[in-house]
Amino acid sequence: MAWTWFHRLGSPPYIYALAGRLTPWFAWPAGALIVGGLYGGLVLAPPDWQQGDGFRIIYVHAPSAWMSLMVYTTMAVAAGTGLIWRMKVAHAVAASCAPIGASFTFAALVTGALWGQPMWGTYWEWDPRLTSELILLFLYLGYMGLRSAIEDVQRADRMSAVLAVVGVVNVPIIHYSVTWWNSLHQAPSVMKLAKPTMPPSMLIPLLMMLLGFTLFFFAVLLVRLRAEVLSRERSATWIREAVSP
Amino acid sequence: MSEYPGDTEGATAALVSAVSTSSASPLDAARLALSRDLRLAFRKRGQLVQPLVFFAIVTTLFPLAITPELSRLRDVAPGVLWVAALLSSLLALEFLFRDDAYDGTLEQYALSGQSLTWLLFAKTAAHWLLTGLPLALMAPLAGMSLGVPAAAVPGIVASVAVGSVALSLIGAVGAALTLGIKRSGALLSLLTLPLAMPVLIFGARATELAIKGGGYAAPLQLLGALAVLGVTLAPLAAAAAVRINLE
Amino acid sequence: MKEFLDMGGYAGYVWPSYGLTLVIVVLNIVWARRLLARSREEARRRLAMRGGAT
Amino acid sequence: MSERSLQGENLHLWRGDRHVLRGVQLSLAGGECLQVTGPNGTGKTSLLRTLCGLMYPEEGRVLWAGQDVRSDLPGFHADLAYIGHEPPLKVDLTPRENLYYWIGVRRRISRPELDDALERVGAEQWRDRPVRTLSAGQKRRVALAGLALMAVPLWLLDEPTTNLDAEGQRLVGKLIEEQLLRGGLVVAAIHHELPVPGATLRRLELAHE
Repeated sequence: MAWTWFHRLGSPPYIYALAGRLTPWFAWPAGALIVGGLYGGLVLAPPDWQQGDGFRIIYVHAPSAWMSLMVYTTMAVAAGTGLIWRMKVAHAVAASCAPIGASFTFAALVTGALWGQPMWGTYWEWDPRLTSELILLFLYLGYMGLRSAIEDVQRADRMSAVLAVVGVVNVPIIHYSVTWWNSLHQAPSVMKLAKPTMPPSMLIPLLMMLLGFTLFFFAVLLVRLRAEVLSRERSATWIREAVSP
Repeated sequence: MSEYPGDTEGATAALVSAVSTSSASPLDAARLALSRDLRLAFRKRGQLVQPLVFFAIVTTLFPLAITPELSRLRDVAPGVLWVAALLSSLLALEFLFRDDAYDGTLEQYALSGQSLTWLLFAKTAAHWLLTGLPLALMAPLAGMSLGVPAAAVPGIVASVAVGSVALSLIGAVGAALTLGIKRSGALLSLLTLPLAMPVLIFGARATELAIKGGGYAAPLQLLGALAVLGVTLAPLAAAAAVRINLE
Repeated sequence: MKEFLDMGGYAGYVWPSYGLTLVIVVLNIVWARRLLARSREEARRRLAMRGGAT
Repeated sequence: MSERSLQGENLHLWRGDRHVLRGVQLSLAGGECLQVTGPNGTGKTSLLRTLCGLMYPEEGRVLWAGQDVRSDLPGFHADLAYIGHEPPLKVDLTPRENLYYWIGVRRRISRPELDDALERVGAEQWRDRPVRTLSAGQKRRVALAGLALMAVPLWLLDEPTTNLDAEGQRLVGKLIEEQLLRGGLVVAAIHHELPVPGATLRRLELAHE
């Protein structure tokens, strides 16, 4: 049956075991890529002709910003899956995503501000990218707030799933409107990411960081997923095996 | 026992025909859901005017906080009007579904055989008629007190009227999501305001252009697009949330 | 080395950015592991309770 | 047209950590009434809400006329009336207005039809007073009028006799009896005996774990 894999993915004991086995396969490559990317970005890459060494913030800002969006999308897809197929494991994935995404959105905001000071001469500029990032942080906080306000886990799962899906529809609208708004009020931003002209010595570390952060997300997600799956389960038999020291 | 449409000795067959021939059309159902909310609102007029009074108070705060000079107020008027409108429409949201959830009306809607999405859309329409439309009519008055020229009135009315459609719809989703939660006011704002930011951006821009005497068609069309998108998606999400709440 | 740490005069912006990101990365690891430990603890407690009841 | 029947197959429902319904089986044909009994907290209300499709059982399914109700929920809902603990009435509207909106959303009703139903439950004296001024028993009577007006084959009633005096309880019995005579089905969660003839009455006893 073609659908067996799908049903197996919905089975908590299977997922719990699988997530445990897979974690190192994501964690170690993530660590290696990030260390390599850091070395490449901080040491090997030449200073930018315009921004000097200040541009090196890109190697932490861009991956954080990428995480903020990617994690939100993953969360919404998982939430939608959970809503449509009433799949508990999918809700557990969505629940695991939010704190990770929120923390990296925060990192993207602060590193963006730190980058802004030397470039713009002010920490906060109502730049469309940073403004969107700020609104995205509010979306994450709303999601987490709703989840924590509802006692019953299953109801919290389903309610927050609706919010995640509504949010993901809004993210492009928010981004578009903020860009539109910004274009009316000031000159285009100086902060340009991933210029096509970027030489390989600059680009390769950036790609390594992006991939490393992505793998890191999945590693953390898998650990959190095991916890969430465990807290949603009532069937004693497999849990006894899972938690026996 | 004549009140039963199918109440004759021969029972089942008559019952079947009675049920299948007399069910209400979706349009009737929506009309009734809407007029019920309007009637209830007019029974409790106090709650009806609260958002409007709130709107008036907030717009009064700004001259006191910034300056009484009309020429300077005129520059911030679009922002003031839109932030005030956003907050006022938020104020009325907490009650949008609360009473209905409490007295079992939502449950009966969900079990009525009619589309819950459609009935909630009707409820949201009632909410807009009771808050969005009055706000749109009041916004020019508030604008005048901020030094807005009379020529800007049509633009302000149009933009607030269209924008508040989107606000009501977004708010309906937020209100449905926070249904089962006690003291949900702050959470409701946290959920709703980020989603409402595009409306604020386009609405304030349309108002600004109207005040400056420019063509405000472009932002108004964008507002309209948001409203259309809201009409198609928001009731679906609200219905999903209400169903989960009834579980 | 000193030149590297100076980051062409941008040290005050570059290093805090890297530092904060590092902190976030580490916190994510710590939080996730703590969450897993806590829910395993919780599951064990629930099992013990149920075992005691029957 | 298939036979009118309601079946619950192996219904399991969890609420948080509680296993509320544990493999409930039931089957009911036209003209039959099922009386669901059991102490508080044994899942009577949950069973009714599961049967009408508000709650999703973790396992098992509900069949209406041989069809899984999930395959056509609106169609199933058009066939059923569910009255919960509290009569679904707006306190700021009168009984007449309440029924006009509540029932009108489901089916077309005429004014005389509506007034007849209210008269039947003894409401003609107070049908134009706001519901907030009515007693609990009077509200229950308005709900009964609504139930009759819906004209649907399946009734799911949660404690239909609460707050009613002896005459009101007889009225509930009479309404149920008529519903059964028409070939309708009734599931009632109730503490005491339903005042209907025993021949058509079946029982389901729910108990604690």
